[in-house]
Amino acid sequence: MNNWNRDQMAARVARDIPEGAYVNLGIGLPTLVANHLPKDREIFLHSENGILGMGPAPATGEEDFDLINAGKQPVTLLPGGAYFHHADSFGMMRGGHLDICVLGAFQVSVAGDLANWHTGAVDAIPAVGGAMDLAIGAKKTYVMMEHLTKRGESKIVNACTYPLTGIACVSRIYSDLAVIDITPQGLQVVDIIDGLSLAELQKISGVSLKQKH
Amino acid sequence: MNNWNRDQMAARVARDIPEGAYVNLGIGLPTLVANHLPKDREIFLHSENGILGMGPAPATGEEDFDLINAGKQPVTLLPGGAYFHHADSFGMMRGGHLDICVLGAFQVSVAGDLANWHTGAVDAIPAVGGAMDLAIGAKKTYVMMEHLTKRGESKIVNACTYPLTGIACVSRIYSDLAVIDITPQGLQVVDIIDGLSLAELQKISGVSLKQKH
Amino acid sequence: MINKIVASVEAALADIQDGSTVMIGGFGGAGQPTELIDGLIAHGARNLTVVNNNAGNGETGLAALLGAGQVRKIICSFPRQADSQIFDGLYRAGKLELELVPQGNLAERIRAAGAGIGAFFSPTGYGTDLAKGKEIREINGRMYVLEMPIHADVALVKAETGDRWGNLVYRKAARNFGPIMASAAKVTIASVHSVVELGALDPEVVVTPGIFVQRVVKVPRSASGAAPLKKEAA
Amino acid sequence: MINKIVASVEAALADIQDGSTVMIGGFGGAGQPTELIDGLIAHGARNLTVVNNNAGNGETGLAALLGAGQVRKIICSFPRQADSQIFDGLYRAGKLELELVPQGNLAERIRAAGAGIGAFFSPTGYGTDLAKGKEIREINGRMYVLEMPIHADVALVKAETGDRWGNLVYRKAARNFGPIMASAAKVTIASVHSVVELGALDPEVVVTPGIFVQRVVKVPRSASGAAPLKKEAA
Repeated sequence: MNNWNRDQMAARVARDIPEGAYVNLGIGLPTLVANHLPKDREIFLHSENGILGMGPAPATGEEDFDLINAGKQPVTLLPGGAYFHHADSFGMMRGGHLDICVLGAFQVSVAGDLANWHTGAVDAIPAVGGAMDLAIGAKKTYVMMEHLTKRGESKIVNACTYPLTGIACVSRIYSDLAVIDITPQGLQVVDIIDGLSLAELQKISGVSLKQKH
Repeated sequence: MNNWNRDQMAARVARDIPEGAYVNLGIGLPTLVANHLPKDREIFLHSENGILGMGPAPATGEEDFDLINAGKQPVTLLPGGAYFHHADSFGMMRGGHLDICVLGAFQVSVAGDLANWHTGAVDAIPAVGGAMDLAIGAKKTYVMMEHLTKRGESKIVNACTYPLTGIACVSRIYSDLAVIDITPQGLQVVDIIDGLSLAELQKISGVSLKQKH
Repeated sequence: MINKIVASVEAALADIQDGSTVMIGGFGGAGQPTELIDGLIAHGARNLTVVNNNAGNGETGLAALLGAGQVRKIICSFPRQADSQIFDGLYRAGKLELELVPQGNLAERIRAAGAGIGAFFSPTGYGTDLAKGKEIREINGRMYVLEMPIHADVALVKAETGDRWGNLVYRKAARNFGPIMASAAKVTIASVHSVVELGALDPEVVVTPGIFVQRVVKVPRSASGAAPLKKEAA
Repeated sequence: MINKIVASVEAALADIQDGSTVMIGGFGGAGQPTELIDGLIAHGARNLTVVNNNAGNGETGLAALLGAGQVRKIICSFPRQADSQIFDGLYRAGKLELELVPQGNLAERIRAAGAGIGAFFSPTGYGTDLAKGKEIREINGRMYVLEMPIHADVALVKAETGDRWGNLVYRKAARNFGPIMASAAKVTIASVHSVVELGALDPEVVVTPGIFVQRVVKVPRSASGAAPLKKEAA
């Protein structure tokens, strides 16, 4: 079996973003999704720091220190984009105007609880940024993450042990092994890598899974 | 004794508005104050419908239907003025950013309660507009009104009988007979028309008055 | 390609349902989307709840919508005016429910809906009849009233210029309720006097980003634009 | 004549008191008023509470202010970064109090202060450690957390262009916290790269009206303006 690599995961997410969607891509892995958005679809990228219609990274030497994304990397603005202040930007998010938000995660529970901001380690310095606003703001929150921790533990859990970012907010998980919907009827596997069975995926995951019909 | 006329009242209010003040002039009598602002002072007029730096009425034929004041009369914008939306405009008011608001009134109580939006008549159709926001928003709320009703009753009262607009919000009254501060120590007469004594004013007013020192 | 420009007012309004809550921009005549209101009258949707600062002036625009008997309830701050006779008549006859809201609370409740705020404490109206029955609270020595957001199914707003992504700019004080209403409705329909190419609007000056706008329809300026004051603007 | 233009950073900051709450604009490097922060370090005010999205990067700007021991408490959303070593050291040593706030609640709390809102219910953070001890409420089937406004004595913001009435426009995403912080402070001091005559700023595009700004000081663009990314912007 071959796990999807990061670009394959990003492409898989990108495939599911429809034309006209307003989308926020979280810091880290989700940022890659921007590189895979179908060129024939107009999709509107929102950045928490007051940008709608965010474009790709600028050419070397063209970077503008006043035009950065949430990860503080230089970006561009598409024709038709707009700037606004922080309260308006988070109002946009909190008010349910974004169609999709894609976030990384430490853990996602079967109920859709998300833990992605803090390991809870006693000596760790916490930092939350926009994670909690993003988790609960969009119409759909997707998580994009490795299926297992480096120690081989499932990041899909019955109940999060890490501090929560949001409750019952995740609707879909894109991992390197599968695409899984979180539904009131439990986890439903939408897609799975070649060579891996549902039974094997369930064993790895340690949570109850069903095939989506 | 000669009561101050409307223009004299307006001039008296205008005299007390310092350079650099941000001011909202309510509909009706207070609107006249704009005509009397000293030409050598820069004073910023706010209009609730999203204007700061409002100028005088335009020349005939120059009226612009998109540039009106709270009373829906055509106005102009001074160089340095700005437009903004209604939530920002009332945030400006409610957030205490205006220095002075001048309002008309049916009644003002000795505690500074204001009644200016509704007579309370059973068959009257109510309309409040921005009155309640204006009453409590500015750093100082001044009332400008005839001292007596048409039936000769004092509009300065121990307790308002008309429905309230705001509680303990008026700091000064400019009437056609006197200028009166509302203080924690009671009403203090700042100015009075020629030929009227404090005793006479108190008798007319039906409330306790002291000379301001 | 996303193109929010709609060919006609009729097409823009076609799916409005009976019983909808409809926000209508404008402060008196400035920013009133006259063509969209006329379109709503032609459409005929009934049992509407309308949110507007006023309750119609004269016999046209919002007044005509009320007069057509399409409105069940109006949420506004300043219904009574010298020329609000249509509202007055319906209200006195008990045919129109009125929710009277101080103007700043009206604006903030609309803004709260757009920004996902569950409720907020406002100092405006404390101790008055308009706060009766509402929760009050003392915060840092000042009294506040709890106010709830006002959401809408549809917002009808008048802007000056738009593009195919739905970005809008307004004109002078006609901006008023437009930007906040656009944010508070499921479907926002904007009339504009000018449609420009994508990128023609400076991203620094876009007032309503397209995310808040579902449909844009161009209307001629003559019918509703800036002009010497008309009788109905009094 | 009102003229809010001040000749120097030093003069603009002169009356800042020990113990003040100081809002500082910026998201990372964009919109960070570097010259005003340097001025505050030179001024030497101590025991400050600082409100910023971050807690300093590298060894300059806000990081240097922390390093100078002038800050007692910081209210921010994202202190921990690869180059937040000065904050990290002070925090671990117990020399700096941290109030960690989700970024949207931070922005809305600042906006609430500017807009005279007593408190508001936000859905953000419900059920998390950052809502511990806060009042919660179910409204229309959704859970919310009561959040309080954040007021400041002073706001230091970076804008692009200003005039003598204090009107401001910003540049691109450097706008971020500037407009809301300007509204939430008793005294707002803005650095600009350009001062223009009154009336030169289009009234349709003024982002921060002068009512929110007490002092404007011009600083050269080279020191803080848009440029190829610098190391501290990572």
